[in-house]
Amino acid sequence: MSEISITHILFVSTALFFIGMYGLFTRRNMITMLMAIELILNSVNINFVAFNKYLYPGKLDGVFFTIFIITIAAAEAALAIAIIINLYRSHHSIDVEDASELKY
Amino acid sequence: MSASVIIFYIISAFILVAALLAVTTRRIFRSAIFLLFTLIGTAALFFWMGVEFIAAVQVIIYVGGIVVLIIFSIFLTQKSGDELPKPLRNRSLFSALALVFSFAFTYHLIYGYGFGQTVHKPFDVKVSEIGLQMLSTKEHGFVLPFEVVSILLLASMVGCIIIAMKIKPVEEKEGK
Amino acid sequence: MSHYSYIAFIPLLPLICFLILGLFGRKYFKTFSGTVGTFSTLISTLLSLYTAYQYFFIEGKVNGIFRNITALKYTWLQFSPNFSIEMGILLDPISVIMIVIVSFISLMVHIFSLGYMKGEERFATYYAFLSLFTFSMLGLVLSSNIFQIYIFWELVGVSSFLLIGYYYENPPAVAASKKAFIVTRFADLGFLIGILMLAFYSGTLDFNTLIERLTSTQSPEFIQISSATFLGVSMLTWGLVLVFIGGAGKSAMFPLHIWLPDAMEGPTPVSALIHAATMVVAGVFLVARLFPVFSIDFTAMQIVTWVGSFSALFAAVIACTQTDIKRVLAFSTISQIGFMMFSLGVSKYGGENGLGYTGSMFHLFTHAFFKSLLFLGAGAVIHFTHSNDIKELGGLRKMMPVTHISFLIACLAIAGIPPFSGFFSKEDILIAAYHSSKLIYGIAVCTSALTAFYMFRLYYSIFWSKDFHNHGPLHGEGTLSMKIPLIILGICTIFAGFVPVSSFVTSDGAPLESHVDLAFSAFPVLMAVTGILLATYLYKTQNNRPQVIASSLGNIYKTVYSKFYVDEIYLFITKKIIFNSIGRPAAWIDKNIVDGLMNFLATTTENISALIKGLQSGKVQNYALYFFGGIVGLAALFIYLLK
Amino acid sequence: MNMGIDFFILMKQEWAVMIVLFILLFIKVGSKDWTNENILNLVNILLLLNVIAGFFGYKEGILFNEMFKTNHLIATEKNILSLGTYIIALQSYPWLKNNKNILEFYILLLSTLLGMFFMISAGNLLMFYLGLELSSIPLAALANFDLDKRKASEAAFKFIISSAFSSGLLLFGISLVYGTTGTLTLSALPEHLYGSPLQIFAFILLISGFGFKISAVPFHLWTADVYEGSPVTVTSYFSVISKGSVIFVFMTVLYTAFKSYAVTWYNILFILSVLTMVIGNLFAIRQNNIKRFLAFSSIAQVGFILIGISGATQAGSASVIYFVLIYTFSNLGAFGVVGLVSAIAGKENMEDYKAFYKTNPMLSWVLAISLFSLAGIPPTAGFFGKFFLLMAGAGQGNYLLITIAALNMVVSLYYYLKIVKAIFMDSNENPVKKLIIAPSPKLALFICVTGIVLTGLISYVYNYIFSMSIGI
Amino acid sequence: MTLTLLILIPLLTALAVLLCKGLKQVRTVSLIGITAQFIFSFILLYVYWKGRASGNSSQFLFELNYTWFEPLKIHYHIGIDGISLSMILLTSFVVIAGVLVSWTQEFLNKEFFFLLLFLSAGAYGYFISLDLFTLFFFLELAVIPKFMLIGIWGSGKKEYSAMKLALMLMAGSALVFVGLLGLYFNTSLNGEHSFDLVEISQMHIDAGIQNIFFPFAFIGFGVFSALFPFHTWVPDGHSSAPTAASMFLAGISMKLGGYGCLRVATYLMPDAAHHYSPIIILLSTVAIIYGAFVTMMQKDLKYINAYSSVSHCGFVLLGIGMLTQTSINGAVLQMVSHGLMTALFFAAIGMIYSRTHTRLTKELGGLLKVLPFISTVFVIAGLCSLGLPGFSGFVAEVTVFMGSWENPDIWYRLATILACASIVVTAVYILRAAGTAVMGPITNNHYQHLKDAKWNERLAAGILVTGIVAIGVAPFWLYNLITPDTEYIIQHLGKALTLK
Repeated sequence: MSEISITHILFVSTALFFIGMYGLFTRRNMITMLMAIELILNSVNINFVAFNKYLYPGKLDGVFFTIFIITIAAAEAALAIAIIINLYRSHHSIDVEDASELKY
Repeated sequence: MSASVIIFYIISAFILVAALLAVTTRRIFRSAIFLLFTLIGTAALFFWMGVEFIAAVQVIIYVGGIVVLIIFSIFLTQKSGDELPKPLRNRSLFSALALVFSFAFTYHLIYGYGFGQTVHKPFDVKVSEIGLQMLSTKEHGFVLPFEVVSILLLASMVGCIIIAMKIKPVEEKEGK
Repeated sequence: MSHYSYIAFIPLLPLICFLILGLFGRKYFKTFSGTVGTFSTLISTLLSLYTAYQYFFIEGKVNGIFRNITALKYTWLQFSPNFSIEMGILLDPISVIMIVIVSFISLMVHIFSLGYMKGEERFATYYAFLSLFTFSMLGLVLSSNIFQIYIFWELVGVSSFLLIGYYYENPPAVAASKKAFIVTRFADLGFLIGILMLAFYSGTLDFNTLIERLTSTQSPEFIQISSATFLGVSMLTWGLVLVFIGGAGKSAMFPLHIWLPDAMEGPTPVSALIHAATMVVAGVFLVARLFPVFSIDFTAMQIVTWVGSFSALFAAVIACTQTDIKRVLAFSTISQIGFMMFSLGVSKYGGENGLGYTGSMFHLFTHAFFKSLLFLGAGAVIHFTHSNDIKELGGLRKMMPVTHISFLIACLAIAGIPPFSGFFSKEDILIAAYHSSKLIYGIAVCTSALTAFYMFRLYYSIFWSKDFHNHGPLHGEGTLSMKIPLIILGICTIFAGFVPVSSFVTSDGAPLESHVDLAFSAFPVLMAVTGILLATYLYKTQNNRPQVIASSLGNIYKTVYSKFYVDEIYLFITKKIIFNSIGRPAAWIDKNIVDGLMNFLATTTENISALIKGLQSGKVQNYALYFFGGIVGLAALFIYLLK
Repeated sequence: MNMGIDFFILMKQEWAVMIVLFILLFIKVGSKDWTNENILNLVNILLLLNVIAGFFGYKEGILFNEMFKTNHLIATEKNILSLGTYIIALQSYPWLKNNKNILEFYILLLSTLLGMFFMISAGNLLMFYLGLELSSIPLAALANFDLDKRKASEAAFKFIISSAFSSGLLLFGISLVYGTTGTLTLSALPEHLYGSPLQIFAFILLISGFGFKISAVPFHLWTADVYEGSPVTVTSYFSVISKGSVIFVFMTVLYTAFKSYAVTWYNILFILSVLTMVIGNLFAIRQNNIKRFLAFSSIAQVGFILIGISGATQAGSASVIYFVLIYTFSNLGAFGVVGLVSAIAGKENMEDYKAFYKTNPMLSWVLAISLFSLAGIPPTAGFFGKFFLLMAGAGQGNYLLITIAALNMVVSLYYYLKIVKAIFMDSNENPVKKLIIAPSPKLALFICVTGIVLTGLISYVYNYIFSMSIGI
Repeated sequence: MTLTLLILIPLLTALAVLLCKGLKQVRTVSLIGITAQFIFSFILLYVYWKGRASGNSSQFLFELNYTWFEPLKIHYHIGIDGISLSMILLTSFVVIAGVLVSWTQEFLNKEFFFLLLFLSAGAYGYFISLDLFTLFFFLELAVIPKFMLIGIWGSGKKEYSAMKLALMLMAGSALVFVGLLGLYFNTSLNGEHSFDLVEISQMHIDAGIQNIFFPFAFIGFGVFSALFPFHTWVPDGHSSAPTAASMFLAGISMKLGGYGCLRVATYLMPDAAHHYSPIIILLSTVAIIYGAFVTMMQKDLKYINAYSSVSHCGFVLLGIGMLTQTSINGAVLQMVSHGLMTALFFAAIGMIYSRTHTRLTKELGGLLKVLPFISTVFVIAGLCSLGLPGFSGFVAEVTVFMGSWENPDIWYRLATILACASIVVTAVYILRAAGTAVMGPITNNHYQHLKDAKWNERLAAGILVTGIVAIGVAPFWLYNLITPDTEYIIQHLGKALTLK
């Protein structure tokens, strides 16, 4: 199954990365922004695993990195959601446009 | 053109389409579902690459944890089913352009770098192997990161408890 | 030279007196301070007389030539090994004769002021200033160093400023003092630059060396200075002319004369001392001091001559129309100094040709006596009548006999009637003029005729003409202290002419036997007498002839009466040009452009910061965009542009 | 490798922090309930011990196959951080006195501190990343600590989103580095970096990650909002400790792992520093909320620090560490006063500081001195710090940069003086009342002022730091 | 002879002031301290003379060289020569007068005296330091206290002026800073850079380098001594400052600039000094003339003196720019003389203002009658400023003229003549000010019962006048004090020429 050159996989991951980026830039709902971030992290995971498998199979650096990223993503998401919910309490909206009192 | 190749392309197409829908659809619930698909797709990709453990972790934590969490929070904050606010046109236009450009740019760089030569060394990631390395202090040992992450989890748990004290579900989720 | 050190006390005594009176006078001495001042001046007068005796009759003459003796010399500022400002005392005929004049007149004025200034609030201050002036003037005439003379030059300037402004509470006095100081200061600028030129080409500031180097036509310095030119004129000429400008300023030569008439705002004795006898002749003295150098530069001499003669005539004409006693006297002073100037100008160096020089010094000598006498007389009159307008005055001869007689003597002297002192001095001048140029001679004679006329016009309108209707109480003619100086000066005025000045003071120091050539002197005297007679005809008794003539002259009279509008021209230059066209724009530029620039920088910074505040829009997605943009920008820059 | 005693010695500072952390946890879960005062005092004592502990038994070494490395310099950096944390803890007294979540607050704070320690000691990109996250995720919770404040939650959200975003980019960069070099160990990187475009791109992504944490323009935009929204204590923690730690790492990473890219990153730093100084100053000029103002001023400060880093010599790194120390004192001095005013009088705008001197002379002087130190006015330490930073930068011979920096110092002086003016010269009908200050904030301010005055004049401090720091 | 005392005495006094209670203690303590300083500076003069007399011909006496920041080759290196000694004397005169003048400074007295003393400590430190870092340290040290003094105790638009002053001076020192760094990194004594003034003076720095960094240093210092067109802080600052501060500002801190221009810019970068001298002369001549004319149009006494300071400091820069020994001597003399004179002037203005509460010439008048002493002081200051013989101003200006004239180039001489011309304008504005403010009839009846100067004011004025006259009547002692040291500078410049 190694006819697939790694660059193809990288294409997927990069595309995923930028799709996530797009979501982050355009989505006005905070939770969806969070989802976008998850996409970004996923793309990075793909990168790590791919590099590890195809280029440096010797050590499991990439794989472990992926594991840790996933864990941290979970923690981050949890905290983010906590914050969002708290913000929802005060703002009664999770539209990011409404959370722009601090400026200039 | 072996089967795996086709599978690969199918998976990746699935991933990308699902991702695109996830960030564009106007119904938040759907976008959550599409996110779910994307994550599953990624898991599938991991399977395809033969790192079953990662795939498993992906499924357990992302699908079982994060997406559920997200859906809960959607329940909490959204009257379900109503449309999401329209993204600001200028910004989406601009960022779309910027991102397409920079995607081209990045991929051009990656392509230009030429990761041609793939090493045909057997790549076996047995779960036991991972478990051992995870807790070994020796060569290839990852005990220190493991500890650090545990503290991180602890801290973020505490943080969630503080912030979202009144909302039991979030707290429970983080509990495990 | 140590046995000369007593000379130092001649200027120093007044200085000490000034310090004492200035610091403690108001508190501790009060009226007594007059005595202190007078006493110190008396001593320095005696000292200077002794010096004169020593110099002229014992030490001064070496094989028939009066030499320059540098009595004392202290280095004051050592710019470079052979270039330094020294404080020294230079004895030569003119300086010696000057110290005598200065200290003597000053003594007279001190005495006179005892009465005149009695009861003044700032009596002590007055005497302090007088002493300061005396000190500076003596220092000036004794200077051995061209820079030292500049220093004292400034000091006399300021003391005259202080004394003119003595009545600081009445604005005209303040204005006059300012005017005097600024005009002379302007002239001194020329002096200073002149000094710089002469000094740097001759490589010294010391008079003797300087003169010696610049007169010996083959000395390198001389060749250098006369070869170097600026605007086609040799540096020597530049230097001398500039120095002369300084002199002209002090001596109120046209066109720098405007300050002197106004200076009459000061107390009358002060005018007698400063603006008649001593300070105003400093210019003449300066030219005389540098005479050897002047005499070899034709252009400079011409300028001296013409400025002098023109001022003489010009002032005399104006004097005929003025009605303020002191102003008349002021203009006559100008014209007399004009005499001295041009007689220097027409003079040559050495021998018979040096007669002009001698005459000038002689006239300076005699003029000191009769002019101060006139002023003191006028002072007495003003003190007596509280008025100095000849229209109000008249018929005072009975009421103040002493003043009357002395005034008459002085008038005769200044008119040049033999045997009064003025006659002799003017005689020499006229001869010198005659030998040099007929035109100058003509001017001179006319001037002396005019002098006779306006002096007697003054005399008659004060002491004859109508009777004086006194308003307010009249205390007698004045205290003894006021009379004595009048008498002494009167006597001097009569006999000063017989002093054989020409055998002491000559351009080259070699004595010159004086001679009175009756045939020559007949004509000028005749002119003078006609002047007197005309005055008698017009003014002896009250009549309307003057008005008739005045009205027949019409505008000419008006022009002359308003001093040819010179003051107005000056006013125009200062107000319109200097203030409005230079000062105001400069101030504007400073406020709006230079300072504006600084403020502009500040405001622009603030504006920019207000402009870019949109960056911090508060929308987290924009932040992310900028963030990403930054990365892309850097990447593009460093991957493609900066290979 | 012998995981014996030195396993404890080398990680002594981490152990110390962890011990404190667990003590607090036990108190939390323990049944006995403590009064706030006791807890606060206990915490302060513990932190003091932690600081002191840091100064004993330096040892150089590597653990966990280069995942953890330490040496004298790193230990010193950690000491600076824990000292700063201690001061902040002292200062937070009046704010936390009536708060019911003190323990949680400190648990979060200390876990971030721990994260920074690991980050500083990281010999490996994985550890670095973990440390970074550990030091930033709990901070989001801290930023939100005033739960009922709208601004606080907004700030927290902005922070967590942007930090997630930036760490996403950072990770992408790291993955590319990994992909192109095949190693995550910093010390192994140089021989694999041969300047291919992709590597440079990855490198720039990494720099952006750093830039985000030290809030260098254009990666700074979150800073002001988060600083303004968060509680003062947290703000000061943000601006001093978390920023300082990343600066240390940034410098070491540039000097060691990426030394082969010296030219590239010099130019990048040049651009970034100019942008940072100028933008920071321009924004600081027009601020009214004093926390926000301090945020921008601290951004401008980063610009100067970047110049110091760009010096790339021993003197350069020494000056940077030295400056961070001074900056800790100065900024904490300023924040200390601001925090007191906002905690006791509840005022955070510049107008409120008008005629502050009438009522609180001592506090005014402390604030003024701190501001002068930030502005780099002698004889405060700030002067020496700035001077040495720019001096280090000038070593590269780029006097354009130095001139710009020098002129920026003038601009910055302007807004610092604006506050001084408000305090001393302006009049105000209702100025801040006389504040009654608890001993521990007093102590904190005292430490700051002493630090500001002595750190500069006593050359020992600089020489000491110089002796152990290393250039490129 | 430890020079550090010069810094320590005022510093300790300042700290002692902080411990005092109430105006009485504060002022007594500070007066004691400052008097000690005053006496000390004279002892210093005496010892210096003794040292020179005993044939000690080293460039600087009482040197102390203590390594401060070893790795950066920064030393605490101090020592004095004639120039710095004269500056020190000037400072001690002005400061003691300042303390006396602000004797009744009730409002926030402690802070006031503290800042004043602190400021003076900075000035002393500046004048004795031979290490560029230390020099710069003290240069900037002096800025903020001025800001505070003006902003807190000032009058008029004080905040604006204070801010302007602080910013412009800081901008100046920023330029200086760049210049110094440039010097530092281009000196190499066997591979090591140096901040040491003496060491640098012995190295040869490439002319190109000098031409780059000279403008930074010179303009930077120039801002301090009102180099046109960077003088605009002077009028505002001086006029808003409280009396003592204005005295200090005009009397000393403007001299910091002149001293720096001479000591650092000109002495250490001789080639560049030659290269830029025409520009310097141009600017300073403009400053002299233009300053004088602007002064002529001012209505406010303090503004008059401030602008006249611009004009007078022009002479300092002119003297430096002319690069002849006499002119440089003149510049130093002018610094000292202007310091004393302007301090006296401000003192007098302050005394008048404190009584009449106005500084507008047209509102004043006839003060000579009610305030004879103060008015006399005022007039003396005026006469000194218009260069009357017997006062220091004359000596200084004349020396500058002489020195400038030594420069044979026609344009230089033209500049000299223009500079000379300014003395007339000076006379005009001084006499106008004196004439309207002091002389004339009393304009305002409230002035009838004003009290004349008190003992402290008399003492202050007395001290300053003594200084002025001591230089004016017998300049040679000061002149001979500084000549040997300007000699060094001249040799340096000469070497630069020969190397060309």
